[in-house]
Amino acid sequence: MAAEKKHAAYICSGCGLGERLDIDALEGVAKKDGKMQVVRTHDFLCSQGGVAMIQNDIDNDGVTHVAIAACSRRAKTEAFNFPTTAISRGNLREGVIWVRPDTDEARETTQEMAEDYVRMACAEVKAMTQPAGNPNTGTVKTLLVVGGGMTGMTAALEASKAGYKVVLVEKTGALGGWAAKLYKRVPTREPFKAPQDNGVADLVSQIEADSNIKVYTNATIAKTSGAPGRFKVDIAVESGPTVTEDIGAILQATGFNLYDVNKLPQLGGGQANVVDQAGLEALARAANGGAIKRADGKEVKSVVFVQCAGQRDTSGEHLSYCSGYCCNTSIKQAMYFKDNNPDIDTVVLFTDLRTPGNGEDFYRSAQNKGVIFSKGVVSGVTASGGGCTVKFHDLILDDKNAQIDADLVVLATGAVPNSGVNIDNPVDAPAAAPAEGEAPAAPVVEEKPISILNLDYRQGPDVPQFKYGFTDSHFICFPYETRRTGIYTAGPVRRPMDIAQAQEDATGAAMKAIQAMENAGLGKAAHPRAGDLSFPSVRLEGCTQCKRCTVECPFGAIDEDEKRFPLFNESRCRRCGTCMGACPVRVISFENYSVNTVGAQIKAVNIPDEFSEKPRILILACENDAYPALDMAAMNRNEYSAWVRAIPVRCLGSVNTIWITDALNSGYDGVMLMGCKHGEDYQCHFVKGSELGRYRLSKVGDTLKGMNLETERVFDMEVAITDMDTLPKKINEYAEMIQGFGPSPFKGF
Amino acid sequence: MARKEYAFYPGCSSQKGASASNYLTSVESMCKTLDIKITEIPDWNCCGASISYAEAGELPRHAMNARNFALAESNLPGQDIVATCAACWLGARESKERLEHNDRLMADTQEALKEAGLNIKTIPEIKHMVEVLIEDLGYDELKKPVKKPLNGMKFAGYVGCQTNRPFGIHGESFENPVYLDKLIETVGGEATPYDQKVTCCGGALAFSEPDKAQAQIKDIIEAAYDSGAEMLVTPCPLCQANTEVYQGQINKKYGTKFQMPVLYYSQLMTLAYGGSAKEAGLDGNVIRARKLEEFAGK
Amino acid sequence: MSNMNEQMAAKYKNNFLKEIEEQAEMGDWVKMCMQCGVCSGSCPTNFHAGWDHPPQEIFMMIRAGKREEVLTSNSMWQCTSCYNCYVRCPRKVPITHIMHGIAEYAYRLGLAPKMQPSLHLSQTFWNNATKHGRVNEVQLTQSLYFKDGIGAGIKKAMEMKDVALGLVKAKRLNIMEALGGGHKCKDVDGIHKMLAKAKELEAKRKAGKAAGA
Amino acid sequence: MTVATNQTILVVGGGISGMTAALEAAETGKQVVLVEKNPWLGGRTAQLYRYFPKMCHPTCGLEINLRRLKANPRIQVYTLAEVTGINGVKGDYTVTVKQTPRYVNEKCTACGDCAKAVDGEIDDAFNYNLGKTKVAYLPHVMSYPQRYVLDPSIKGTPDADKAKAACKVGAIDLDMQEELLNFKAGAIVWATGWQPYDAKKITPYRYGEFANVITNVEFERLADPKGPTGGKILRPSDGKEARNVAFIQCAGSRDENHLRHCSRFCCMGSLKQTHYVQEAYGDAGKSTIYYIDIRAIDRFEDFYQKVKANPNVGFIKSKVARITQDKDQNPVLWGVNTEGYKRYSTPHDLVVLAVGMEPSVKGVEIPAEVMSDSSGFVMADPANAGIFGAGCATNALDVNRAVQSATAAALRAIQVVNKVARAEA
Repeated sequence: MAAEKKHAAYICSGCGLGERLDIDALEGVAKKDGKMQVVRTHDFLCSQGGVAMIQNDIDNDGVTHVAIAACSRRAKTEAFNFPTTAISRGNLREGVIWVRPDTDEARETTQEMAEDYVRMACAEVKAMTQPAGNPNTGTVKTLLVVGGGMTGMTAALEASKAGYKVVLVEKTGALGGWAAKLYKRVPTREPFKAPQDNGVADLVSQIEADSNIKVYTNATIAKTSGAPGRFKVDIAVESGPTVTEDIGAILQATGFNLYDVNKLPQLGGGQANVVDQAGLEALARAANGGAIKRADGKEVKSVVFVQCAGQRDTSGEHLSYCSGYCCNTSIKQAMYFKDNNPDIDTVVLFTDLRTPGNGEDFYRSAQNKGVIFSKGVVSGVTASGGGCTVKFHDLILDDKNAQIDADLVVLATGAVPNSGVNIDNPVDAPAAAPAEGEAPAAPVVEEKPISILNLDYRQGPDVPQFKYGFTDSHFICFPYETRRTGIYTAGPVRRPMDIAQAQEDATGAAMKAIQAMENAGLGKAAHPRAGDLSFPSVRLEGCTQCKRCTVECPFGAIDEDEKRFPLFNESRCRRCGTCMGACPVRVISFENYSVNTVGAQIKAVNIPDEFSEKPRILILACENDAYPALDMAAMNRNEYSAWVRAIPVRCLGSVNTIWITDALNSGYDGVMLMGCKHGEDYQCHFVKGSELGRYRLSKVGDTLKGMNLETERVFDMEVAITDMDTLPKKINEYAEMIQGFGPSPFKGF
Repeated sequence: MARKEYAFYPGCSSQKGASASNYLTSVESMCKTLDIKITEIPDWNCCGASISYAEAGELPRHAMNARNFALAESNLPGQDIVATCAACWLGARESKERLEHNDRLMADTQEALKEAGLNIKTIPEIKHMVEVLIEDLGYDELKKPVKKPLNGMKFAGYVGCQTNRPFGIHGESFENPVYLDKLIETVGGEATPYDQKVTCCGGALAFSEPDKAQAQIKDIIEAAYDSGAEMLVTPCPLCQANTEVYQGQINKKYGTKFQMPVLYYSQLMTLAYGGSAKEAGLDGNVIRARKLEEFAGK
Repeated sequence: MSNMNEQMAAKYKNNFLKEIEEQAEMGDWVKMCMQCGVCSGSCPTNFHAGWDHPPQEIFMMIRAGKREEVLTSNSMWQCTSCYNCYVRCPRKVPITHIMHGIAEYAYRLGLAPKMQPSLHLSQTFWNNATKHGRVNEVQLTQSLYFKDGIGAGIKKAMEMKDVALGLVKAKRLNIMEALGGGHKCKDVDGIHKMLAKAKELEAKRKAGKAAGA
Repeated sequence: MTVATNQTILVVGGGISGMTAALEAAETGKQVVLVEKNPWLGGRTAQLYRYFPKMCHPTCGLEINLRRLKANPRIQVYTLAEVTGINGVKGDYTVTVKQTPRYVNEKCTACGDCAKAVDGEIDDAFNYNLGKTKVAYLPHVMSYPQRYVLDPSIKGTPDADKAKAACKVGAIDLDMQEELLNFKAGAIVWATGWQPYDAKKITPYRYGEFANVITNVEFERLADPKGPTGGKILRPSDGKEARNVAFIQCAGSRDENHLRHCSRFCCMGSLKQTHYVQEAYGDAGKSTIYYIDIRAIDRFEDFYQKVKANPNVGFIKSKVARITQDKDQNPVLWGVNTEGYKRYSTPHDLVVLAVGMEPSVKGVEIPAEVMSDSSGFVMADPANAGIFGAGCATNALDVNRAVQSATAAALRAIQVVNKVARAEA
């Protein structure tokens, strides 16, 4: 980066800009108001010639800051790519001529719009510096995997295969987790006809042979501090000293426990001849291919499997979700009996049989082996004559009093994630379940959930949970989106899943963890602003220790130091700017995105006097959905009011109220805030950003009242990326309303 | 030496003097024109049809078909078996499939055949006459001999069940087979589209459950009339009989005025090839096809 | 007959599914049904009159061990052999044959409904066809009309008179057949021996399976 | 342009799985070549109106992925390109790619003047041919590369000259020829996705004969404001509002006459689409789902329960036997509700077939190196462990699971090229 700044503006006259706008006037504006040292125009700026012209000024003329007044920042990104130079984009095409009619009466206002966007681009770039990257990075490339089950072992091996060191921590005495309890597992390859080896022994031996992988058994995480690339993790080893490991990223694979069968007395939970799926696996392992015997030693001649036991429950008493794997598991377990002796009666009672993908072949194979499937709702399981009687409503034969006698009943009780403390709502945290080693049917001791990672983060010791204690991402396109940078969860703790999916998931999560380590080392941001080198800096001398930033950061990136000042962990930061928006004293900023870069644009807009009847409306639009929607409205040539001036923001959460009060004070007639949906089905790519932003801005009403302005002048709008047709209408309606209010009394002050 | 030779299995209803004798008549004329030689399998026996399932059981039914296979194989070596009756064709084909895929069944069958002094080496191919026409000859060959195209006449091609399901003709769709329409068009007629083309005529239930069968037959004839057809065309003696002979009773029961002649494809072809009403077996139609009789007279 | 029913019931204890698998033609396919119901919806008689139990329900009843209800049911006898169910079944279950098979087994056990018309037709047809090796259509028709006794027979014959006359006019009904003339196979004797053997072997095979049960 | 070396990862297919695999690898510092046969990226997800269970818009995620792509110099994208051959071994493949001409070069600014100038129209593939588009067109509003496309049929027509004349930046080049490109790659991710099962093959449902029997993917376009009806749910035969819609599950799936496997996404897909009917017509909109089993797996169960609670949505456990058409062209569904033998023959305004998922590679010539199972899904081949399947090319998956699969595939590819790197180091 050149020592001294040199600002240049480049104005394009292509794509009809030249025909629609007075380019010379724009040039004048850039020079006079924008105070650019260099101003050039080009009739096809994104062409090789245009780009070469800019590159030449950078290389030979010492230009450090470039304002490009042409098309949207979303267009021609390959052409306008100058890595070492600070760039701003004045959106004259999608922002002006494509949303304005090509008429004589519109010409003046359209030109004004364009001139303002040139002023704004100049003002913004002058307030920017090109990010140099985060100096405070850690370069540790060791992956911590918590949990030694199928998911954890797979993650460890996959990471090792890519050349990374792994520390694997398992709380029990042996690796294997749930899968190790299985006699066999559901098949994973064609012909999907018979159960196959559970595969644990193979993975364990691979891990033992792998010099990249260090295993701690009978061990738990006592403390996790630091950030991606520089975690310090204390590992408490049973009957041994606590060890501290340097860790780059963390993968939590702490699995699940079966829903407590004892909570289902009406289905026979607790009866001697009623087991859950783990119980049946234990019996099958004991039989090892021979006749399966009950606990009392009696050979099982008839068995009934009850699906969805305590699952898909609408009463609110049990699990409301489906655990996904249980149908295939019951099919597999029924085969244990049929493969040993085809004459054993095996009945599966289900309401919807769920065997997706090739599971259908497995289902078919079970039918072929004589397993009987019956659609029915079980009303009760009672002990009778040395066995059980299962009463159910046969939905096909519409027989409410159907019943079957069986030596053994297996309840498919489903999975409860082992995800630690619910930091958002500790009271409804899932009950801690028995340790892996314990007998599966053993009653669960209700106790306060135990933290798994013991993060020393300001915002709590474990990763935030999504639903029902699962730590899944809320994003369909981004299943590995996480609210704790560099910490990923995989397997049944993230979402109910079977072993095959868990192994796939483990590999995916390992990918993300490796990526997080690599990028942390380079000071680059993680998703969704992947590669962003900017990072928040704080002027501590101005800080009032109000703690808003540390509380609001959606990613728990900010702790407090011993002097109670905010302590930023840049490599945990996702660059959303929520802290910047939250800061009442405006001491937090990014090099290329700050209170000033936006504030300067707001101030740069030329505010006509109250007699000119030309209102000015500020739009602060989320760059993820709202700004693209405005762009696409323009591509469809959906026109909207000439009064608006739009500024993209990283997230509604980054909007500092000072921008709004400044705008109103400087004579804007209204402010539209366009952000993503929040609430249960939030769309905000920074999870809580839009929600926090909105909460903050809801307070602006009082300020407006204080200024004697209609509260409607500030309009908070939820915008989806598909609103390209409705958005312009809404803008125009709003503009009309503002005109109705008459000009802001603050003009000209 | 004819261009094609087949071991012919007429089946009980299509033999001389039987309920579908006119089918046989027309088939013979048609084959003569097309230079196809069909030689009746000596001393052939009943195929058992579908309906015999209850009394016959499984093996006896296969034995009956097997006997025909053995007779064909020994007396007409190397010739495919061709049947004109859909039920006979289906019954025989099913037996062939089961025997070829079930050694135990085959062994038992051979043992039974021994009682009749017969045995099977390889079971010949079993074809329906329609397969011979469109698969072995092809529509173009069938068009060549057409002297008097049935211009301007509208027929509803009634495929029914057993030439269509489960085996099908020429791999055609079960829901909308078109071979019959194509045959109609080949001889210059117009095939009218209607949605009861593959509806079941009730089959044997025409005897045992006449009400149910006649309800289905009514749907078929009605749809044929709605489509503008003047006549129905079928490839199956039982379909032909059911859709033809009960029209009177249906009229009584439902107050309809059905009077639709039901022809065999072979009758149309014989006429188009210039055959006489007699050669086409038109005298065998209970509901006389006057229009065709006049046409044949010209 | 009925004691054969008891024997079988006893041999197979409560395992009706296994009994059907071993004793009814194609019975071993019953277990493959996934209760989608496409067969029931495809059956032509279903929509005109309805059944006591459509095929997929029959299969479920078999699995539920409803032996008496299934074997005495009128349903299987409604099959027209149209094969719609068979070609549409997503599990390729040969439903048509299973229906026939269950009906045949019910008849074998003496549980089929008394004077079930399709059963009677089946008996009459087969006996007629095998007597001389080929069907004697006139005698077949006669015996069908007179199944309910002379009076009913005459009545029915009157109803059908037009049909019959039409056929006679069209030379499609050969009066000679009534007098025992008409179509015959030469080796009727061989055919009878063959069928006797076939019946014997089939009985042996099925008994063998039952013994194994 | 960076030159591909054998440390490069080739990703075949630019749908959400391919884009994900490419981005995850590139954001971990790897060189990636991304090859897509359409003129645009995004694949079938871009053609969906909403996602289950959030009812959010796929284009939202597409925008983020495109921004990641634009910001990442390590990825080279080739559209209108198909892999025709793979030679070599794990760690050192040479891949041949057929590049078909777009007739529009990189100068294009997507101003749209060419489309304004031409008159000719072609079927709009992006809308599953439900509508028409100009012969010079931008496939959809988020097309990337953001460049217009000329349909080959324009060549030699007056439209060709009109388009050329209308373009002020000289972006139109009708002399472009098909090219064969060669790339070196160390590992290959095969993410060629899926295609809807051909509904014509399910003959009892008369798709293609009855205008008002359509498929689930087509219904997405009907519901989408950017679709052929502007988001109105109108039936094809007469443009009448389709207020009474039937959804037939397992149309082709779970069926040995068609697809043996369960396609997994279709139950949730139809449950989602009942929301479209509700959205369009409120309580006047009725949906009926004909199903064998409702497979709303894991936490999606909530979604099912919500739809079930909607009095405007009915559920019938039945595989529909056949469809006929009444005088008003209403499709009539025939079958039996198997829960207690209830017969039905019910007319609906519109029938949506929830057709299953078939791998795109099925029936298409794919390089022998890519192993697939009997259903045509790509399998990991231990013998040739440098080629990895991703997303729906490997299994019937919903979007969420496809992305997981693609992320995993990226690591498997990285394992190979890292070994190469270490070997060279």
